[in-house]
Amino acid sequence: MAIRSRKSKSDYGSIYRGHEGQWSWILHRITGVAVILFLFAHVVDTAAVGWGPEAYDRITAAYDNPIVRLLELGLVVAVLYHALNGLKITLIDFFPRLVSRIRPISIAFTAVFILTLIPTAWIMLGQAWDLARR
Amino acid sequence: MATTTSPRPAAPPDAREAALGRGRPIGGFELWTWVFMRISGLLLLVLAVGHTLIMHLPAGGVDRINFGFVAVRWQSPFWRTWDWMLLMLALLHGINGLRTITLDYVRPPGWRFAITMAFYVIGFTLMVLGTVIVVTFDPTRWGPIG
Amino acid sequence: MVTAADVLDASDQARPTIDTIPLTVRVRRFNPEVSEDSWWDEWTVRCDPLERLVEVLHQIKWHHDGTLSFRRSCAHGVCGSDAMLINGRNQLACKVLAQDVAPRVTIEPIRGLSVLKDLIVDMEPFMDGYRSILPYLINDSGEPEKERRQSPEDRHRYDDTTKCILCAACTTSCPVFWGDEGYVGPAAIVNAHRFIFDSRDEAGRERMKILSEKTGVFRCRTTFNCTDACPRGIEVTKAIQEVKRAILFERF
Amino acid sequence: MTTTHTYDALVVGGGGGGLRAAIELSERCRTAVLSKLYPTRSHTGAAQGGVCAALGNVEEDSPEWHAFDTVKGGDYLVDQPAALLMTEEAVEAIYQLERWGLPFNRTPDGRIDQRRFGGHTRNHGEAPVKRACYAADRTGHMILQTLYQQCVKRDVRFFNEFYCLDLLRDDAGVTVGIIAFELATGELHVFRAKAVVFATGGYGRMFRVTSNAHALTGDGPALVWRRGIPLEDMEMFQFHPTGLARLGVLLSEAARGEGGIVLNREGERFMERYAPTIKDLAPRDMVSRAIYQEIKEGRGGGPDGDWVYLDISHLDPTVIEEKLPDITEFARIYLKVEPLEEPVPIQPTAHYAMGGIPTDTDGRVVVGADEDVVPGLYAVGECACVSVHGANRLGTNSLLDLVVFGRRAGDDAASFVHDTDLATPSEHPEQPTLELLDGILGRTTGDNAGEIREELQDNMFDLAFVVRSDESLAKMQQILMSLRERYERVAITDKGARYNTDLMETVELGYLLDCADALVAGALVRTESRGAHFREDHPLRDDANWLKHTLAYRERDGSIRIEYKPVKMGPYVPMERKY
Ligand SMILES: Cc1cc2nc3c(=O)[nH]c(=O)nc-3n(C[C@H](O)[C@H](O)[C@H](O)COP(=O)(O)OP(=O)(O)OC[C@H]3O[C@@H](n4cnc5c(N)ncnc54)[C@H](O)[C@@H]3O)c2cc1C
Ligand code: HEM
Ligand code: SF4
Ligand code: F3S
Ligand code: FES
Repeated sequence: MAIRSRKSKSDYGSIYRGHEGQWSWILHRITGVAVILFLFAHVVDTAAVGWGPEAYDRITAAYDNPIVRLLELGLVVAVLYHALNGLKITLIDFFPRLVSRIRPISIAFTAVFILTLIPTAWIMLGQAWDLARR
Repeated sequence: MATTTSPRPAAPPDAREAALGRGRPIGGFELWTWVFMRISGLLLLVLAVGHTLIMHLPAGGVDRINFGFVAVRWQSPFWRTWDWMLLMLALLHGINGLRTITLDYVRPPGWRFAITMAFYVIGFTLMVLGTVIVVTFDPTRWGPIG
Repeated sequence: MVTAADVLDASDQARPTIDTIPLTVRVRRFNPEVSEDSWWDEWTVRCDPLERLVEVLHQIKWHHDGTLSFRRSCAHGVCGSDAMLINGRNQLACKVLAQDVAPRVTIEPIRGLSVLKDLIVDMEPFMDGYRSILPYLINDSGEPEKERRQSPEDRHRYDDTTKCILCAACTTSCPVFWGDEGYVGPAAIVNAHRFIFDSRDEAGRERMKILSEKTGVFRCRTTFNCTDACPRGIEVTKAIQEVKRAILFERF
Repeated sequence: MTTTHTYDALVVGGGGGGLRAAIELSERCRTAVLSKLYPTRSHTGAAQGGVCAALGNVEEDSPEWHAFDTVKGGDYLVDQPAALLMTEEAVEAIYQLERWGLPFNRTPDGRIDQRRFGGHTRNHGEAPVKRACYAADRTGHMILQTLYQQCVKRDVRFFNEFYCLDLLRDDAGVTVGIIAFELATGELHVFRAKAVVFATGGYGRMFRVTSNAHALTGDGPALVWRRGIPLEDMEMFQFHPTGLARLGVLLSEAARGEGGIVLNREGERFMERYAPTIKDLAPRDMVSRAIYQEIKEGRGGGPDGDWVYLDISHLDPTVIEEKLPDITEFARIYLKVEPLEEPVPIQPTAHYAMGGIPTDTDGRVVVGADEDVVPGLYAVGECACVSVHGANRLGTNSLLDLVVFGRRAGDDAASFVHDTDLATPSEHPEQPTLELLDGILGRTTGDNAGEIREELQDNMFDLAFVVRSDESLAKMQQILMSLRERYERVAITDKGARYNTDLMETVELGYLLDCADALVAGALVRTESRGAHFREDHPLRDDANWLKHTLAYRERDGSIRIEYKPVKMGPYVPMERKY
């Protein structure tokens, strides 16, 4: 009967050249994981309020660092991207006629994402810059 | 050398059809989690995006945030409810996301089960922890607010 | 008298040489009888710009290296034998022309199925997925004497998904399938769609149950790779979405 | 090591013919289907136009009119009782396919839609009739898929990518099984069975330009020929006029049915000269010959002056996109020609084998003029010759042939199996096959199979194609002899066991050479022109001498002996085939 062999080692060596859908899914997945991992930490640090002002303020002091501020920017961008892409997927799921128009829709959502990204990044980078100067 | 294999007799189609399909639910868990991901996603669109923007963008950004800030904010039942819903939905949504990813990349059934369970436990713990804090938080224990 | 042979002989001599172009073909080889690991081979051949890639592979096989193995049959995109990963995308080698990829093309086996030799993969997991969704008309309400009636509109409802040639280009382009070959994959869903939306079929609910499993349609993450890969131009993702919705509304 | 399997019945070939027989058989006995391709990849899936039956859904029609058209289309070399039977059973066969789920196009009131096709007429040639049932331009695909689906439903046992390499018969000539080569492992398998049904398809790959798949190498006919069974009417090979230039990819007759016309380099609609009444819709053999004539007289286009053009640019673009989507796609992809705007270069292409393994109307293989039945051996589909296509097959009649005679063969074989005991093969039945394979594998240096194949295809295309002559055929016979000599010395590079496609292609080349031998031998003796077989040195039909089938036998010394068998006549008296 059919012989099965293991996949040869280098099977997944190169990247599949998918289109928008593949890349937006990869980003969706990465941002989703990033956000949930942050959430794990965030629940714990917020829980510190239960132990009083000292405990809480000591833990949140970790945010007073320009590098952490950059990571924070990353978080906001991730939430934004994930949310917008999630909305796109949900729209496609409930309005099947949109499926045939995936390309323009993807482009439109990317445009919206970039448009919201610019002011957000501007403001948050400014904050990080202020902090760094202090 | 010759070995002989005897052919398997064809199962009657009806019996096979009965064995497949029937008795299983239509939709079921996978459908409901799928629907949940979308509905919670829409809610999170408001809750989570709103939360991050409110917390990070206004002048001062997270600099403003300290114990006092939280104490003032959580005086309002509105924000307590907001944060609690955000907590629950984001955890359920995120944990289910991790479950899907586990299904995709972890194939040995034992590992699959173990990892998924680990996520459930973490999620459940954090839900309990968060809920306890949000419900019982009483800043006056540490002096007057402000 | 001038004979058939003369005429064609004469035209043979008059035949101008068609301008050929060089094409470098890089193929990921694998043969467990030779080595546990895969390796790359590269040939440069001259070919007609309009030559199909499958014929370029034949040229290599017949004149340079007989051990190069791949599946093919019809050579014009209707049998589904020669889905390959060509320059990073799943395509049928018989639907890609030399001029579209010259001067250099990279060919690998399709992903997510075990490679058995060179470009030949084990199709059985793929066929298992296909067989699992009851890919045949089920109608227990008795047979009419002549045909079952179906309006042109009802016939049109599932037209797109009848085109499938089971080439596996879609399923092996799906990132979910690469991770978990337990996922039935887009091709199986396309074939389920073909029956679920056929007004003559009565087992749509059974198929929807099967597709509600953990291995079923809700594993699809709408990445659209399948739609891009389908050589028959089937709107695969759309069909998948329709099945999801059918299951959803069956529930409400 | 060889593995032995035992079944009641075996089907060799997973195309339309094989699957139809398997459905019938699997309900009544233990059945296995062997196929060198995954069944859904068989060339039945390439058929576009339609499958005909006198349903009368759109216009008045009758099976008897259909039989007349079949006989006339076949230039009276058709066995008339077989044609009457096929057209009679056609109606139920089509309904059966529909009930199994085949998605036919529909009339507004929901019945199977029908359309016109070349050569199909009402009331014995009065006017064209809508007889072809169709599913867009993918009828063959739908038939193949539907039959395969029914096999999945019945849980039919498939051995995919198994090559049948030998037919086993005992001393009394009774069928005892076959030998198969498992491509995945290189192992030989002995399949014992009481009945074997061959459905291995055609052998168009012996020509350079063909609409046939690479896998169509005449395995079935060649391997039974090597076991003493004759091949019937092998000279009758249909050349379809509209293949894409140089490639041979088929542009369905539907293109002309919808109003497409054929032009020469000067832009002249030359069919007006050859068939004044029906012009471009003349039968395939006539259009092919007209094209050949135009090319010969220097009115062909292209760099070699060896093609003409199919023009559909004057048709309504919506009609084209709706009714001929695949065809326009082929032109766009493969020739980079836009059919909506410019004419498409075309050329006659080797298309369909009317000849093959002689059978009766129950699919039983019959030998000699007296039609002695070979017990337990059946053939259906393109590899068989019933003969319902005679000297020229009508469009849409082949798919019909598959389902009608596939069912009949399956039915007869199932009954046969119940009344018969399993015979025993000889001690080491795989021995001859082992020798064949070891011979090829054993040589380290020798001739290159690829070159032999190319020479075969080029020469058959030049010398035994649309127009033949004593001279061209004799020359071809010489060439075949030298090719065979070289084939005996052929050496291959792949010596492995796993997926040795090099080895299998070389074996297939041997089968092609056999079929070419038989074809040329038949064409050489038949000193007349009939249907697809056109001899420029004998341009007329000769009913006095040639209203008979040829039977080619392979002698032990390798030479070919030709015998004859009368055509079974019926109600239709031969008359001139004028259109
Ligand atoms: C392009 C094209 C268009 C056509 N259009 C029409 C049309 O519109 N209407 C019509 O009526 N007819 C049409 N025909 C003709 C018709 O499609 C074929 O004659 C018919 O499909 C042949 O079916 P089959 O079952 O005999 O063989 P195939 O479908 O060719 O199948 C052969 C099978 O045999 C197997 N096989 C071969 N050798 C071996 C071996 N050694 N061991 C094991 N298995 C083997 C193969 O794997 C395959 O499964 C068309 C043909 C072509 C090429
Ligand atoms: C802000 C609004 C959000 C929206 C609209 C949203 C939407 C979605 C949707 C629709 C999916 C399903 C994707 C699919 O099935 O293909 C999804 C997956 C996921 N989401 Fe969210 N989500 C949001 C917020 C979050 C948050 C806050 C988290 C983290 C806690 C998160 C984590 C994840 C994860 C991990 C996945 C799985 C990714 C995958 O399977 O590829 N999401 N999201
Ligand atoms: S849906 Fe398209 S890509 Fe997928 S198997 Fe069918 S034909 Fe191939
Ligand atoms: S590529 Fe896969 S994820 Fe869905 S849209 Fe296609 S099945
Ligand atoms: S060879 Fe048939 S699809 Fe490419």
